[in-house]
Amino acid sequence: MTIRIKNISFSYPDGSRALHNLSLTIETGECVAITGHNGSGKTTLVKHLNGLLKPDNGDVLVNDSNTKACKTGQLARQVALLFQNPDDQICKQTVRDEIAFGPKNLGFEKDKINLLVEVSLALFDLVQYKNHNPHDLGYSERKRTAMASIVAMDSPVLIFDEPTAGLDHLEIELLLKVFEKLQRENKTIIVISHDVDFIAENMDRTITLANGEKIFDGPVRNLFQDDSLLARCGLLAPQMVQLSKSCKLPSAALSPQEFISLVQD
Amino acid sequence: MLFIDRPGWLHKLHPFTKLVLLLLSAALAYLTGLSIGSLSLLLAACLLLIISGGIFSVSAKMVIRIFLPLILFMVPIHGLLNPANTTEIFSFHGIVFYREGLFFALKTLMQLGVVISASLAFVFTTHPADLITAVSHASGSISIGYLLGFPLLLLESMRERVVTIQNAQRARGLEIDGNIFRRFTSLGPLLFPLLIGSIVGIEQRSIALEVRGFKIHGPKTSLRLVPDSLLQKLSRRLMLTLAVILPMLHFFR
Amino acid sequence: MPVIDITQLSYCYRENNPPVLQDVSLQIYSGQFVGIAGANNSGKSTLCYAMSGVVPHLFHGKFSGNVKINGISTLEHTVSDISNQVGLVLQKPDNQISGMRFTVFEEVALGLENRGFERETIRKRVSEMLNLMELSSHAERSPFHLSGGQQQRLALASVLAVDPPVLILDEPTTFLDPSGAFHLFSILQKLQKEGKTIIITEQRTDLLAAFTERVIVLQEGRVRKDGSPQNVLTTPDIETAGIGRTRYTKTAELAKKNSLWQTDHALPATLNETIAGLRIRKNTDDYKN
Amino acid sequence: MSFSQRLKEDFTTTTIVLIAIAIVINMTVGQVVSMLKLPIFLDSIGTVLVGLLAGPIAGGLTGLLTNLIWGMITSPVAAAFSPVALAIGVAAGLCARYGLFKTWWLAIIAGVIITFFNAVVAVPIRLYMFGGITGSGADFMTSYMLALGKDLFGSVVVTVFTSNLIDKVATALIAWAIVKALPERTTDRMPQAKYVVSAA
Repeated sequence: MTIRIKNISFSYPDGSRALHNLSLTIETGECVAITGHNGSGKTTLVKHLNGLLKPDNGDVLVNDSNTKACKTGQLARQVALLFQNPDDQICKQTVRDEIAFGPKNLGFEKDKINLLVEVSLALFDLVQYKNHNPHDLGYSERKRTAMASIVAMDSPVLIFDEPTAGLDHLEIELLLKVFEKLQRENKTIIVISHDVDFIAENMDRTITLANGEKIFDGPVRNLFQDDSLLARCGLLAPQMVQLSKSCKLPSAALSPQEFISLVQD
Repeated sequence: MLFIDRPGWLHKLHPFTKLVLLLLSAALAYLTGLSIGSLSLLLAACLLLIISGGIFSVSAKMVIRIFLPLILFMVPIHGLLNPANTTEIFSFHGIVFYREGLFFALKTLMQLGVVISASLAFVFTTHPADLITAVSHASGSISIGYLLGFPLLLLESMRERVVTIQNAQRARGLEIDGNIFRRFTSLGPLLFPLLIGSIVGIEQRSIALEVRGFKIHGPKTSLRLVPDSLLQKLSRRLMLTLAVILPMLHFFR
Repeated sequence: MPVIDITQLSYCYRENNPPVLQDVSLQIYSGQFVGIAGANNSGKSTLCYAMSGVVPHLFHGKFSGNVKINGISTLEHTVSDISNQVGLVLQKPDNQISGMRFTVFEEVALGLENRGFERETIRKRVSEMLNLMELSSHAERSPFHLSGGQQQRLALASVLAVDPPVLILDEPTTFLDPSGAFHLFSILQKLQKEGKTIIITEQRTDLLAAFTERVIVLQEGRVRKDGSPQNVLTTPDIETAGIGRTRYTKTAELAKKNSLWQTDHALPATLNETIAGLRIRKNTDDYKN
Repeated sequence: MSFSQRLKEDFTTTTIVLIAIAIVINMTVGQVVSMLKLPIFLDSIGTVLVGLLAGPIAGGLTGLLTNLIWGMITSPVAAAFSPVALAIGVAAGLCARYGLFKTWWLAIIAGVIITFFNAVVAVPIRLYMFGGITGSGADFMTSYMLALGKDLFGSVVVTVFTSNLIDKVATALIAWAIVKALPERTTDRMPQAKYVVSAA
């Protein structure tokens, strides 16, 4: 499942330019972070990956088929996209039904739906809430429900917009376990996030946007080491990078373990 | 918002003065049995109001938008089908137009013309914030200002939310086209997040209002000034009296 | 006398539900910058509500114990009265905009208008607030056209306009980006220096460690820990309470195992504490050899 | 007691915010309906919801203000029909109070009753202010009835009733479903929700 974006540009109907001449390729099984200012075009970009938006110029190829020729309904089988606010999608009266909504729309068989739902419930530690009204739960449980509903669609590519916002430490650990499982299944994970510490420790590659243009695409470390680049996209350096810099290490560490091995002789 | 920000004497009037003027013109047009001739005078007065208020071009566009469909339906339906029709005026390929129906349509359109142009003179020249301040002052209630202001302010972000919800559900495989039955079943997933989310959010919004002293008692002040004058107050009284007395004179004559 | 004095507070939202707060007693003193940490559903928001009178006045649950603000019991006063003493800022930026005013300037003025201040006083006070929150250039914009970070600072300006001595912020940074969160905290630090008491709930321990002087840990509605950030935020067992320790603490722990840590230094929670305690070469040239 | 005093005493902050939100809902739902190209308006769904959750006065106020605000931001014609919107809110509130929103099939009956209230107020406005014609698709119905030899009053009554029946029944059903789906902590705060929810 390769995603190829070729020279796409996109402007909203009101004339505001959101993406400009952007190209990139994401291969199967990659774990990619998309970073940038608010309004830099991150959300607009990921909406192109599942056909919610079609580029004005250029092409988006998902598994070699052009999104211009596909409906979002079909593309959802390939690319699942989770929006930031769970309350923008919760429409069912139990957590279980909410998670089953996506798989049902994709037309899966009943047994498969049940299996996917049960697995997702367990992954996000929601089994105890499966018959609850999602709106009776707290924000972070609703967020987990929304994430579970995307994972249950079993698509080869999963996109999460700000997955860690509003989660506590234990819930982020839970999310990391889910990411590990998805990686083992060779799924592609794309995360839009401001959480630099999370990105530094858990993502391989980052794509950085500013004013609708790609200003960086490469290993996470290279972005965080570059102060001028960080300033351009309005990011602070992760804790470990700040520590590395303060200790004047020749290259920035991304995790405590790495830091220790760098300072050891 | 229809409000147009430009200097003009109508803009400077107190919102209530313009509202009472609207009330008076509606009473005159509908309740005093004016003839076509007097109605055209009244209409001319409204036109004068709009031109001198500096809102002619915007009003003209709006009037065309409102009246074009009205005329298109009103003239043929009444001209051809009004039950009171008896006197033929002319026929066109065997379709006969009658005097009574056309006359009725003309009169209705003129009456509507008066009310709508007086309304436009109000909405184009009154900033909602001025109306809210005036209403809050007169009623002594901050709630009314909230009820008028909040919808105007929130409308845009709510419309954006509708689009976001639609995107979020389509990303989960929801189809928004197809046959009518299918489209009806898609209504729930699009409406429920919007409606339930908004209603659940009331809790937070009302807490935010309460902790800012929404219900505090005692005298209030206002940063925004809505100028009023004795002349305006007196003319409002006069116009109100006329709006009540003239229809009564007509009915009891 | 403490500014906020809570004794044996217990609360549940509905009669048969499990309690959200259990037997909470704590005192907060004037001028303190206090962080409250804990997992989701540990009772952080409810505690904020209890300290601002929202609980029990706007929720009709089961309330026992006592909350006093400057010696006045919250039970005996309305939320409006308490709002003169305590300003409350909530999690979602746009939910806090009143929706009654068309410009940022008038939005901040609302609380003052509602309390009958003179027009000139209002103008002066609002201008000060907008300066302080770095919102002056947005004074004439619609409050709904601001970014999340700006809206959160607007919410703060609006409650601060009436000059309450205590500010309570309930996870105000959840929907902000890191630079917005940092900005908010640095403004709060400024306010503390001006003498305000500040109480904030926050998931990010690096911010708590860098800015607050006292951290209270809630777990299942009870106070588990209360002390200086360095003491509280470095203990391993806060992780089971749903609080992630900073990367600095974890680095120091690893350094300790590898005897790269000065034994007389306690575990750190901030960058500077870490640098001070590490036993490593701190010069690029050293690494080139 | 003056109207504003009554507002203060009867209406909690929650009710005020509910009304304000419902007005925005009324004004945005049309966007969803037109997205799906459905033959209904649902533009009084917020009004009916307030009727169900907070009673007939709050419901009526929601309808009235919706159309007045519409008048200020789109076209003054909407404001002329504000009494109709008021009637819908009052009718919904009364139906809920008398238990007509307890089940889905009762909600359908409530929808028919709301259509009736709607017609009682809409017909005179349409007839005396607009001469029976409003410049919309429904005018075809009126002209058809006129062509069949009905008088203007009868034609307008039939037009108003038929063009609203499906819409108001759908509105009532959706409003019922929404109230059922609301979490308890929300319905607990709504003064009248018990008339709808308690039947479950």
